[in-house]
Amino acid sequence: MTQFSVPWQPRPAHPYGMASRAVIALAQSVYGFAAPIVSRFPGAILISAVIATCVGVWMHSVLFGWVDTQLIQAAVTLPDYTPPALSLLSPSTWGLTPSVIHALRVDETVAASVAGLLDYVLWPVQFWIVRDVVGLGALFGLFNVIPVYVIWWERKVAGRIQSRLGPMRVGGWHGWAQSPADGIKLILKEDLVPAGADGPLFRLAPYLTIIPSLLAFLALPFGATYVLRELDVALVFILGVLGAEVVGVILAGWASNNKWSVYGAMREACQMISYEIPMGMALLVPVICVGTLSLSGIADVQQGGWFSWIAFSNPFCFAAFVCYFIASLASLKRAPFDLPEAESELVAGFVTEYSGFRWSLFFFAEYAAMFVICAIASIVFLGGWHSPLPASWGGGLGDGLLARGLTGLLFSGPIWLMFKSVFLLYVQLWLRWTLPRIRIDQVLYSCIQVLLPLTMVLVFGATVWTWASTGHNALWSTVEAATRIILGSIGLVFIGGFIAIAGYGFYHRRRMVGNLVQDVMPGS
Amino acid sequence: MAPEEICKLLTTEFTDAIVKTVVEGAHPYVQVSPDRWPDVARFLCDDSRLGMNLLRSISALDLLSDDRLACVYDLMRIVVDRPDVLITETHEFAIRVETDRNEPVIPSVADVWPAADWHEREAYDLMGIRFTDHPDLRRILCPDDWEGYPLRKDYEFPLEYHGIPATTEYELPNPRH
Amino acid sequence: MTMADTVLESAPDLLVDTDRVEQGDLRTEEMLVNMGPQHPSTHGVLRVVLRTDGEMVLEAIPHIGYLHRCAEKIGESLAPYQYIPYTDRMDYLAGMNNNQAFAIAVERLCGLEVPARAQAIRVVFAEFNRIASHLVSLGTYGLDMGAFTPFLYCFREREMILDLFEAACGARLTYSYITVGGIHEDLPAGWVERCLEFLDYFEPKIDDYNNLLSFNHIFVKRTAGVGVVSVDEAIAYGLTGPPLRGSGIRWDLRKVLPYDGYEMYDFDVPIARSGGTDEIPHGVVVGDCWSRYYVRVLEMTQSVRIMRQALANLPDGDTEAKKIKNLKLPDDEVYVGIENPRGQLGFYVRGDGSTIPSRVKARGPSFCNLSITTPLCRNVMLADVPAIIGSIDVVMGEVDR
Amino acid sequence: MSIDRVNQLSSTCVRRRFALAPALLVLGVTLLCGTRAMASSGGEVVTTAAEPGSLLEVVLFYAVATMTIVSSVAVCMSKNIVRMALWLFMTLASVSFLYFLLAANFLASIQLVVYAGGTLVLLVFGVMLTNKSPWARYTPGKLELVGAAAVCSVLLVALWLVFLRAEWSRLPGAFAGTSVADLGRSLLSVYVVPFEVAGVLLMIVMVGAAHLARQDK
Repeated sequence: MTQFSVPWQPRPAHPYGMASRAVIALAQSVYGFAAPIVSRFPGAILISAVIATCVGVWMHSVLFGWVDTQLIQAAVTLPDYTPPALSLLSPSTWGLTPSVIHALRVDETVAASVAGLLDYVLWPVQFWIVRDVVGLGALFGLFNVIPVYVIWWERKVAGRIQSRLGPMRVGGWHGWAQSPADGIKLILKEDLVPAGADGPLFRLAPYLTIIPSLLAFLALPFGATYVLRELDVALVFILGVLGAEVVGVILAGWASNNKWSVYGAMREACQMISYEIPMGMALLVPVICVGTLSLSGIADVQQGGWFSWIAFSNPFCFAAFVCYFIASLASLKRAPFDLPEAESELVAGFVTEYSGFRWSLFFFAEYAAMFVICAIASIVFLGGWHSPLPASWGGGLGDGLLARGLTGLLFSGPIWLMFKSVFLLYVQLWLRWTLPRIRIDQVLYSCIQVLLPLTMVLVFGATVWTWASTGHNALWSTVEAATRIILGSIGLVFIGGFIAIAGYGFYHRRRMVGNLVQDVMPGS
Repeated sequence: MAPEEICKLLTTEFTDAIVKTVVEGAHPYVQVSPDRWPDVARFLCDDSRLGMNLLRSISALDLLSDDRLACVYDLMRIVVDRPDVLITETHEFAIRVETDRNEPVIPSVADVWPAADWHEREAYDLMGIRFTDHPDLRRILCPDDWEGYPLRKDYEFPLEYHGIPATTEYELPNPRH
Repeated sequence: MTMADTVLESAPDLLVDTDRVEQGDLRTEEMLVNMGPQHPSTHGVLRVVLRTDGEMVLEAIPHIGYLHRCAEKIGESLAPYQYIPYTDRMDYLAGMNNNQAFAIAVERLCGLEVPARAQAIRVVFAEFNRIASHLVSLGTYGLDMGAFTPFLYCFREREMILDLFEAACGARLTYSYITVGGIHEDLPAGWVERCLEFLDYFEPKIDDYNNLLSFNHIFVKRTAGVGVVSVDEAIAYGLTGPPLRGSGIRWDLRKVLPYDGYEMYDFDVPIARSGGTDEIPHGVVVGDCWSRYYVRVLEMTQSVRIMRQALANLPDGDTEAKKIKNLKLPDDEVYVGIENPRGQLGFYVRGDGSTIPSRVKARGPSFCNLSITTPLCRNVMLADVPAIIGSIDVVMGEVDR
Repeated sequence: MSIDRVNQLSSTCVRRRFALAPALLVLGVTLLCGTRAMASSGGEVVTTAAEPGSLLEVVLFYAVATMTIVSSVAVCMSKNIVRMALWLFMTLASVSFLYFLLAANFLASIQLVVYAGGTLVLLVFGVMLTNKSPWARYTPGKLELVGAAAVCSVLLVALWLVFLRAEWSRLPGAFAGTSVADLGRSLLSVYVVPFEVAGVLLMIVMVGAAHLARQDK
């Protein structure tokens, strides 16, 4: 009777080279001196880091603005100025040389105390490629930070909804380092491709899902000047790109040679066909009301404060906002529509065979797309980067540095867009942890037989409404004002209700129900 | 109905099929000969006075001393005349069917009570009683290629299964675990 | 070798000679899917082979036996009081009820008298374990439907119950507290007050579950009208407990054949009602998944009622019958069924004069309840299979024994 | 786990992930240059658009063109159905990229929405739900090869003739890019008849598809 033979031979230990040794040494030393500092007051570090990035982004836009206004406009007046041409190879066409910048600056109000160093710093700022590299770097950073912290936040919100704490241990204050730690753990996991799977397709699928959500960030405006590429068809571009994400999911399901993944892929295909049209039609309604497809154009219409927002401009846009939100849940495979990766039926749907870094790529794509969808919703329906206070109130502040900072915070700036999209994200998190999952035929029924006709009616209604309001007769403008007031107050009631419930919950929060026995039971 | 009346009713109906009736003790039962057992079962289930429509369990016994295998069918009556009323009275009864130990065959009653399907498969799997015209007689608990019937008294434990060593004590004549 | 062949080859018993399935796999696009022993929604090691055509499941064949520990063979070599811990591990969610069933069977076989205090405490613990077991089944059924939160709420309450069990008998899952002839130890001081305090805390929580899950529109849409079991089909397949009451039969062994003094307590037996009447949502049919689920929710309130009556007038006196150790089993046999949270748990014990029984057979309620999945899971959607199996609330420990 | 196990793991992950860095870099650069080529809104001349004929635009054009040709050839050559669907997606996506290079942003986005998203999913549906086993291999018979070669050569010759006879001229000045508003107005004013005819045609196709789908159920 033989002891059962071990078919698996352990792989030979891999002789790690110079590079990996250096990386390990670096990591250990960083951990050595950083750990005591971070573990003492992690919360303060985290919050100051967030504030620092916000101020950094703002200062970067101020610098670029200053260079544009002060240097380049002034330089155009100089006779021998040649605009920085695109071909980087010939130095002669490199635009303003440092000496020219110095000359311009000397007679400017900027103190001449800083010698030539500033000229060399300012010189590259005038080229478009430098700006795009900085912009792309910022987008890559945002694209990485958002999923990491939305995942952590979702686990905290889920904990709170389920009367538990959520991650509390990693990194100290409320487990803020939980997702980065998970990320590192996932990178270290074994790079597994199942036998019989279609190797190249299996490896390609995660990238086909993550690139579209990255592309969507290109045309997404975060503020009046904070946009990498100002497209006049930004809305259609983002919808098209997010639509392309489905191909990656279907390939992932198909290539992993697992029946459950195939089911996941088929469900994703059905769901995609059913939600794509209602979502597009729902976004068409505000476009009809405003008249342009460019997101900046749509946002500029909504500067007049809370009641000027499109969601409250007419009943059709209000209903379109709700329809869009529901259809976007289906597009993100979340909450009641999370059939493609249904844990209880399909084990894990199309990601069953994925593990480690590839698996985390899928979830990067999902959470990034979630943020893009919420950002579009807040730009198109909820006034984008304009605050509830009408912009006209902030007119008198002038345009000094402090004044621009104040208007950015109070009246219109990227902070407001982040507030709104993060709030919509918060709503999506509630839905996931309270609602059960619906069946695939109910998804098709709700999207095709309910949402589609509804959005068609809304589009028709919006056309009639805009046609009527072009006549600008007195009666109609009073009707419009009335609807804005009514719908705006409905919105206020919702927000007030939310704050009241949150306050009530906070006021009545009870100590976490402890262990009954240990409290009183003698001798136990 | 009390167990005595049930015994009396069964003996009058199937005088030849009844081998033995035991009324005193904790478990009154009637022993039926295997070949007449399907008719008795049909009668027990459909007769209005008895109406034993719930087959609770089939326990397979190994009577090693007198070289026989037996199945004990425990039956119960759920009468649902008025749907919403709480049912408080019922009667329960047991039937025993014995067969020879070397080639044990008992006719299946899966068509009378569908609940018997899995119980009979378990009796076949653990005790080796073959049930004739059973819809799908396969092993239910043990793996399909398992030899021997574990619940028999004279069952000796396999020392390995597909190369996996069993952990019972080897040298003991009758290993207790 | 393509994937389809590997699957077909891995389920040889299905395909080789039984003609029943022969016509099944002639059509190429049908798939054989193993909702295998390891699957998030099969509540333990149950393998269901699904013959599917796209999303529609044509046939579901459950394969059991992965948790078979031959408990009945071991029963033939242990004295009754030694066998009690094995009964805990059969239905590991309702340990107390299993112990009670085996203890009553042996007591009826030997004609032992159990003191009144022991019977009352047995009733308290049996009902307490019923609540804990129903909490698990509600939570996991929410998980099968995709709602994660009810699971956490149910387990928060269950933790408190397990704390009280721990205070009484030291264990949280396999108690072996109820033994032949009575119970192991008397209750610790202060336990009864603590238990009453828990009951007052627990009562309003049931409405939370109802608001969160039972009357949730999506949950009702997913379960109402799915897997409908008619009255005579339920009795024919031997369904007992919540699945039987879910089909509208007001039948409870605690009322029909009372044991351990259940006749002294007044409680009613909730059954399924069709949609529209008072709080039952529309679309609900008697005998569907939703009513099986809702019967368990109603039973929890009844259990609280029984416990309150039992704790109110606990008789005092000792809690153990005499001369248990070398109990001689008479040369007779007995079959006793009691009301386990999942249905009728029956023990057939046959003694032959010595102290060790010659045959112990456990009739697990989930064993018979599971046999209804094949007729139920014909031509249903893939997402309904976990709904049906979850509503029957199967525990593989007592199916495989 | 022991420290050298950590080192070994991190080294494998460093080595494996190293391959990812160039991929991301290439992606970044293409994104950057691609967006570079997208002209911004409105008709006025955009200072930062890529001047036609500049080195960057030429490099990008050739890259995308080869990608289109390679993937379209691969669509015909690949044996596995799913690979074929992926190559089709690559073709459609690179055609949309070409439109971006031509600063026709609206057309590019519509191409992405309609083709890359919609049609491909329908194709994948058709591929998966037909009762051919998805792992089937397509091996064209001898006769098919001959027929295909004949047809292809005829088409190639015709294309070559057209290519020779056409005289290529460059648009004067930097191309301003059309705004969506002009497209909309022209669609509903000058080209309203073809627009309506296309609508009706699509309706007929939809009804036909629904009828066919219902038939075999």
